[in-house]
Amino acid sequence: MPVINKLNILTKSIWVFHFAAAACNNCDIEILDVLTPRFDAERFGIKLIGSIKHADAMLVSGIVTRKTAHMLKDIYAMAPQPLAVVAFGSCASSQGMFKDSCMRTVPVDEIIPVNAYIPGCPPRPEAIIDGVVKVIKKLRGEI
Amino acid sequence: MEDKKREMLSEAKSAAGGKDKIKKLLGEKIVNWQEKNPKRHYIEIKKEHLRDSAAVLFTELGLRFNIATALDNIKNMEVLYHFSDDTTGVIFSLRVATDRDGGEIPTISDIITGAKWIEREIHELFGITFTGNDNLQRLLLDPAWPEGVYPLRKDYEYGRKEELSEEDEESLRRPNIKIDDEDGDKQCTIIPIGPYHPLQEEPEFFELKVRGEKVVSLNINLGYNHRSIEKISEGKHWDQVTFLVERICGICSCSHPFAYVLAVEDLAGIEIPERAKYIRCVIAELERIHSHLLWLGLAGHFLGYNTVWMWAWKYRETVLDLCEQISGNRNHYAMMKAGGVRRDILNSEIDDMKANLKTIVSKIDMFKGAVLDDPVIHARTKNVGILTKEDAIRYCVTGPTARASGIRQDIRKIDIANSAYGLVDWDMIVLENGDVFDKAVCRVLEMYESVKIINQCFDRLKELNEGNICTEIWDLPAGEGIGRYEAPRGECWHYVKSDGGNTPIRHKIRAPSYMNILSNEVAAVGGIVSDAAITLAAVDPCYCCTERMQAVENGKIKYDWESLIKMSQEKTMKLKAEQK
Amino acid sequence: MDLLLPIRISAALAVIFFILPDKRKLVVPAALTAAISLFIISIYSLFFRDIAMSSRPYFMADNISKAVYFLISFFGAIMAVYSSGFITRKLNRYFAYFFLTIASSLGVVISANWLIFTIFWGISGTALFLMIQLESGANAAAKKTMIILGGSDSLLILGIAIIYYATGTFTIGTAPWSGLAAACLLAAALAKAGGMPLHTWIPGCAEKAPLPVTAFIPAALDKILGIYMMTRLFQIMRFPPEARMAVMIIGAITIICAVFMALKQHNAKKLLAYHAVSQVGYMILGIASGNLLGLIGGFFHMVNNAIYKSALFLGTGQVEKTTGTDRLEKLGGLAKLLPITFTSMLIASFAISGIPPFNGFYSKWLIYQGILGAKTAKDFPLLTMLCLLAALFGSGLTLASFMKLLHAIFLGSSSPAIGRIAPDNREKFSLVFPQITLAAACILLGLFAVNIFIKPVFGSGVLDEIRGSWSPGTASLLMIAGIVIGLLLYWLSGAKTRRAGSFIGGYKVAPEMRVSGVTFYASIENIFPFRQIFKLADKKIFDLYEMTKLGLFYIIGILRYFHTGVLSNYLTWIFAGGIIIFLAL
Amino acid sequence: MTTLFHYLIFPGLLFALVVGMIASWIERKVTARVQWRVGPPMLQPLYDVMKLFIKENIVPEHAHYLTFAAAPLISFVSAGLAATIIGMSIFFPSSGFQGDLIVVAYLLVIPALSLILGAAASANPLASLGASREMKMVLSYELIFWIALIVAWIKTGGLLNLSLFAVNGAVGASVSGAIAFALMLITMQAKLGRVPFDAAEAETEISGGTYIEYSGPLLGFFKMSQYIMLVAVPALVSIIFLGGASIGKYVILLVLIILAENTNPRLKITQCLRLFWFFLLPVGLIAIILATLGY
Repeated sequence: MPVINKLNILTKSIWVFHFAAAACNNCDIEILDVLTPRFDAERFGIKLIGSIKHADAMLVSGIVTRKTAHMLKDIYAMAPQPLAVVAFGSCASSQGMFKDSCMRTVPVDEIIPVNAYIPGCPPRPEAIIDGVVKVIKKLRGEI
Repeated sequence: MEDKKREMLSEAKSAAGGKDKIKKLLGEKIVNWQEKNPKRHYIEIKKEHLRDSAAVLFTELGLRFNIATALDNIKNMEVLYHFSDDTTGVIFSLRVATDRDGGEIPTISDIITGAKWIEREIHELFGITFTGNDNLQRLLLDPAWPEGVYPLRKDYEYGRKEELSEEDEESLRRPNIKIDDEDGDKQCTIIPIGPYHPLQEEPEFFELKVRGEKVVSLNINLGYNHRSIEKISEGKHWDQVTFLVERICGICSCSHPFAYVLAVEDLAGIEIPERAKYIRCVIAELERIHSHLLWLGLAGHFLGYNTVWMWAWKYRETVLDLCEQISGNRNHYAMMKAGGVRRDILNSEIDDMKANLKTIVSKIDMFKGAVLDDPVIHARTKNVGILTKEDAIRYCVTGPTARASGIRQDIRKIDIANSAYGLVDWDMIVLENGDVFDKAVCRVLEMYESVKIINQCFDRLKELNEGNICTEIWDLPAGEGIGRYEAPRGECWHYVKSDGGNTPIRHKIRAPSYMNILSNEVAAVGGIVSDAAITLAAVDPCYCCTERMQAVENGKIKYDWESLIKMSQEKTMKLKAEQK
Repeated sequence: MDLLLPIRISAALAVIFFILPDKRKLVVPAALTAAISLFIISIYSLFFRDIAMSSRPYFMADNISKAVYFLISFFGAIMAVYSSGFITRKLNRYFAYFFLTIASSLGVVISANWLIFTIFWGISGTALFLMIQLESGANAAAKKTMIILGGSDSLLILGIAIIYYATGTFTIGTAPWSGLAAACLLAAALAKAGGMPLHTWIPGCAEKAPLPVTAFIPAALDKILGIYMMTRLFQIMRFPPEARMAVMIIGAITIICAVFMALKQHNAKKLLAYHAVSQVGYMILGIASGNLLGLIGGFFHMVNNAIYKSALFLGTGQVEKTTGTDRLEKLGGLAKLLPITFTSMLIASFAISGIPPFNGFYSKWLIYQGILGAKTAKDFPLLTMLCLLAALFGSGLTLASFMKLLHAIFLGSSSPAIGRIAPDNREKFSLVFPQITLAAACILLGLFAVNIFIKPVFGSGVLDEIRGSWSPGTASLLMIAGIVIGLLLYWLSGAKTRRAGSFIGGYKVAPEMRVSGVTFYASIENIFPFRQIFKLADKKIFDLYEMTKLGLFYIIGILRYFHTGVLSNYLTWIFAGGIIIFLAL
Repeated sequence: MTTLFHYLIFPGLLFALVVGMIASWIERKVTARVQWRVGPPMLQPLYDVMKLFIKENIVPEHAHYLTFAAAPLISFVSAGLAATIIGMSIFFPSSGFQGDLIVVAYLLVIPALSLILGAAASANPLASLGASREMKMVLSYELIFWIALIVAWIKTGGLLNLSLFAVNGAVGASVSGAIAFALMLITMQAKLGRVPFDAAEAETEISGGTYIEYSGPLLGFFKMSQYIMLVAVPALVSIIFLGGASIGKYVILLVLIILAENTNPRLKITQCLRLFWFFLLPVGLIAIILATLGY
C-alpha cells in the first residue's frame, strides 16, 4: 500500500539513458548541453547514465534504421519499468527528411511506445527542459 | 595583395610541374587527360593499369588518397580514385571503367590501407568486386540486406524500402564476431564498446580483442547511422541539397554545406563576392572553435574529468550565442548557398561580436594552462594511442589527427577558391608525436588561429559594404565538381556530377572521420582498455558523417522544412487524441 | 580403551585393506564403516574415558595433542566418505595407505618420545609417497615429495641427536637452546607443513596426485603435523629474539611469495596448493611471535586452514569430476549447476581470505594482535612491523586470488563446453556431504571460536589477556537483522523482479565475449618487476629441489668427465691418488 | 536490544545513512559549484534512493540469481556494521573492545568484495572487467592502508582499540604520522571509489562496470552502502590520525575528497597499481622507519 504517489518520487530524480538511433549528432550534443552549466539539468535531479538498467527515461534521437531497430526493441525490453520514452527531435518524432530512405527508416513510435515528443531540428535546450517539465507534469497527472 | 598573387602563380607553376611528372611517369597508360581547371585533373586509365598508377601517385609522388567515387553510368560503371597533392591543392582523379554487372576492378587496398573501407562500401552499394581484397564484408548495410540489391545504382527506385522479416531481425541480434582459435588465443576475449556506450554519442561498435586488459586488436563495425544521404541527395534540387548535407552532421553543419557549395561552384566555375568569402570563414571558424571546445570537454568527460567537460561547454555557449546572432540558430546555421551566403552580417554588430570573441581567448588560455600542464592528464594521454607518421600516411588520415602526427596538411592553405583563407594571415599547427596529448594540443592551438582568422574577417567586413553576398547561379552545366573544406575534424570532401538538370546525378560525400576512424586499427592497439577508450575518442569521431545517408528524389521535393515540423505536430496531436 | 586403541585399529585396517581384493562393492562399504567407527572410537576415547596416559611413559595427551587428535580423526572420517565417491581405481591399496596415514598421524601427536615420534613421522611421509604414486603419471611428483620429506627427516634425526646429546634423554621435554638443533627440527617441520623454501613438493603433488590425497594430506594432515611439531618446539626451547625474528621472516616471505605465485596460476589445484603454502606463513608468524595470543592464533589458524583448505580442494574435486578439467579458462558459470559446491567454496574462500565472521578471520585477528605484541617487537620493531604488513597484505592478495577462482569457476558467463554435462556427473551425496560439513565447520568455528575451541584447548584463563572481545556471534546476528530489515524494505517497496538480457550496448552477449578468470590479473603480472620474477619462477629458479638437482647433475657431469671408461685412465687416477695419500701421510 | 538499537538506529544504519546522504548532497553541490552549476536540491540523494525502490528489478538472464541479489544486501549490512563500531567508539567510548580496529578494517573491505561478487555473478563481460578492476584496486590501496595503520600502531604502541585513539592524541602530528596521514587520504579516496580511482566504475569506458547490471532496489542498496561508506571511512581516518572525530574534522576530510575528485582525471588501473605499489609503498616504508626511530 503505497502511502505516497510513487510516480511523484520518479519526477524528482530522473536518470536518463540516451539512445541515438541514427542521428545527425546535433540532438545528442544538445542533450549533453542541457547538463552543462548554462542549463544544468542536475538541478531537477536529471542525470545522464551509461547503462539502461539504471534508466528512468530513455531519450531517443535520430531516425530508426534497419540496424538499430532491433537494438531499440531489446534495450527497451531490458529497461526497468516505469520508464518514460521521449522521442527527441524531428527525425525521431516523425521521419524527418529520411522518410524515403531505403534503410527502412521508421519513427520511434512504430517500434516502442513513446510518452512524449520533443520536436525541433535540433530542439533548443530550452525546448528540452520544457519537454521534460511537461513529461513530469504528465506523470503527476497535471496534464 | 601582390605577394598573394605571386604566391598563387608559383603554386600554379608547381602544380603544373606535378602534372608534367605524372604525365611522364604514367606515360602510355593515360587514355585521356581532362583538365577541368588548373586544380582539377581527371585522368582516364585502363583498369589493368590501376594498381601501377595508384602506386605511382601514392608511393612515388607522395600524393594523398582522398576517396574513391563510384558512378553508375547505366551503360557501365566508373570508379574515380581521387588523389590530392597537399602542397599545391591539385586533385588528380584516376578514372577507371568496368562492366555494370559483375564488374571487377583490382584492389588498391594493399597499396593504400586507407582504401579498405571505401572498397567494401562500393562493393555493397554498387556491386563492383575488387579482386584481391579478401575482406569485402558489408560495411554500412546489415547482414540481412538482400543479396544482389545495390541501393546506389540508378535502377534502385527512390523511396523503395527493403523490409526486414522477423527472422532476419533475430539474426541481427547476435554481433558478427569471432575469435580465431587458430591463433591459439584461447585467452583472448572480445570486449564490446558500443553500439550504445557512454563513450560515444552515436551508435558504433568496436570489438576490442583483449588479453587481460591489454588490447590485442580492434575491429570496427559501422553502419548503424547509415541513412543513405547520397541517394536522397540525388533526388533533391541543388539548393535543397545544401540543407540536406547540413544534416549529415550536427557539429559539422557548416563544413558539409561549405564543401558542397564549393563543389557546385567548382562545377559551374564561378567566383563569389568578396564579402561572402569573409562571412563563410567567420561562421566556419566559429564552428571550429565550438567543435574543438566540445571535443575538449568530451575528452575530459571520457577521462573522468567532468570539471573540464563542464567548463569547456560553459564557454562553448558563448560561441553558440555568436552563431545564433549571425545565423539565427545554435546549430544548423543554413548560411551556405551555392554562389555565396544566405545571410549578411550587420557591420554595426561586428564590434560587439569581437568583444565577445575576446572573452573566449582568455578562457582558451586558461585551458591551455590548467589542462595541458596537469601531470595526471599527461600520464593519461602522453604516449597513448600513438599514430606514427608512416601509419598516418598509410591510412590517409586528415585534419588534426594528421597534423598531430607531423603531416603538414590543411585544406585551408591549399584549396582556397571562394573562401577568405588566402586573404587573411594565419598559421597551420603541426605537432610531432601523434599521441592523444598532441591531438589535444593541436586542437587547443588551432582555436587561437580561428580567433585570429575571425578577427581579421571582421575587420575586412567592416571595410566592405553590406549587401553584396551572393552571385546568383541560373544554370548549372553538365560536368563534375569537387569541393573540399577543412572541417574541424579534417578534410570534408564533396563530389557532384551534373547532367545539366535540376538535381545532382551523383553526390559523393566523404567526411573526415571516415579516414580517421579507420586509423584506430593501429592507434588503439597495444594499450589497455582505458587507453583504447580515449584513443577512440581522440580522432574526434563523427559517425553520422562517416555513414552518410543516401538520398535521391527523382527531382521532386516531398517535404520542405516547415511541412516536416507541421507533420510532426500533427502526428503528436493525432497521438494525443488517440490516447484520450 | 585409550588413545592408542584407534592407532592400533587403523594400523590393522591398513593391513586388512592391503589384502582385500580390489572390488569396489566390497571395499567402499568396508572403508566407510571402518572410518566412521574409527572416528566414533576416537571420540569415545577422547571424551568419555579417563585418558590420563601416565601409565604409558612414551605417550602423552595434553589439550593441544587432544585437539589435534580429534581433528585428525575427524578428517579421516570426512575424507573416507569423499574418497569413496571420488577414487575409482586401486581402492584397496588406497584405503590401506589411507589408514596407515591416519595411524601414523595419530601416533605423532600423542608420542612423548622423540624416537617414537620420528618413526611415526617417517611412516606418514612414506604413506604419502605411496598414495601419490597410486596415480599413473605422478611418479616424478612422488619422488620429489619423498626426497624433500625424507631429506628433512634426516635433519629431524640430526636435531634429535643434538637434543639427546644435550639432555641425555629422548623424552620430549624442555631442552636448552641450541641453534643447530632448532634449525634442523624447524626444517623438518617446515618441510612437512610446506613453509618456504621447502614448499615445492606441494604444487607438484597437488597437480598430479589424486585429489582426495592432496586434500587430506598436504592440505590438512601434514599442515597439522608440521605446525603441531613447531608448536611443541617453541614450547620446549627458549628461542632468543634473533631466532624468533628469523622464523617470523621466513613466515612473512612464505605468505607473500606463495600468494603471488597463486595469483597467476591457471590451474585450480595449483592455485590452491600455493595457498596451502601461503597460509603456513600465518601459522609460523603466530607461533613464532611468542605472544600467547599469537600462539593461540597460529594454532587456531592451523585448525581453520585444515578445514577450509580441504573444503576448497574437495570443491575443486567436485568441479573436476563434473567437468573433467581443472583448467580455469575452460570453466565458468558453474554456480547454477553445482550450487552446494559453490556455496561451500564461497564460504571457504571467505574464510581463507579472513572475511568476518568466518573462522579464518578470527585466527588472523588473533595472529595480528600476537605480532603487535610479539617478543621481537622490542628488539626488531621494524622487521616485526614488516612481518605484520606482510600478513595483512597477504590477506588481501589471498582474497584477490579467490575472487579470481570463484569468478573463473562459478561466476561470469558460462563456458560453451559446460552445457554438455551429463546429469549423473552432478553433485553426489558422498562428494557433497564432506563439503557441507567442512563449510559448516568454517561458520561454527568462526562464530563460536571462543566456546568451542579456545576455551576447551587453552583454558578460559587466556581470555583475560583480551580486554573485551570481538564477538562474531553478535555481529552475525546484527548483520542478519540488517538483512531482514533490507528484505522488509524490499518487500515494502513492492518492486517486481523480472529477468531480461544483459546490457552490453545493444547486442546480445556472444560466447566470444566471455571474460574468463585466467587473465583477471594479467595487468599485475605484466608490471615491470613481477613479469621478470614470474618468468624466473616459471623456470623454477626459486625451487630449492630443482636447483639442488641441477647442481647435483652438474657435479655428476664433471665427475662423468673423469669417468671415461678407459682402464688406463682409471689406473692413472688410482696411481696419482696413491701418491697424494702417500705424500700426505 | 540496545545493541540492536545501536546497530539499526544510532549510530548504525539509519544515522550513518542520513549523514551519508547529507555528505553526498554536499559532495554533489560542491562539485556543481566548482563546475559553475547550481547543483541538486538537498533531498536529492534521498529522492534517488526512494526512486530506485519503486523501480522494477531487472536480473540478467544468465546471472546467478542468489549471489546477484545477495551482494548489495551484504554490502549494505556490513558497511552498516562498520559504521556502528566506528560510531560507537565516537559516541560511547567505553563500549569498544580490543582489536575493533582490525575488525572495522576488514568489515570495510566487504562492500568492495560483494560488489565484485555481484558483478561477477551478473555474467556480463563489462561487469567482469569492472570486477577485475575493482579487485586490483582493492589490492592497490589495501597495502597502503595497512602501512598507514602500522605507522599509527608504532606511534601509539600498538593501540587496537578505536576509542583509545581519541585519548592518545593525534597521530598525524608527528613527521611519520603526517606522511601516513597523507597516504591515508589517498587510500580513502580509493576506498570510496572516487575519481581518480574510479576505474572499476568508469562510466565512459565500461558503462558503469561493476554496477552495469544492477537496477531498482538492488542498486538502491549499493547506493545506500556507498552513502554509509562516505561516513564511515573519513570518520575512521579522522579517529586514527586526527585524534578523534568531530563534525569539523569530518567536513575537512570530505572537502578534500571532493576537491581531489574534481581536479583530476581518472587513472588507468595499471597506473593505480604502479602508484600504490611503487611510489607510495617506498614512502610508506620510510614512514614506518621514521616511526620506529621515534620521529
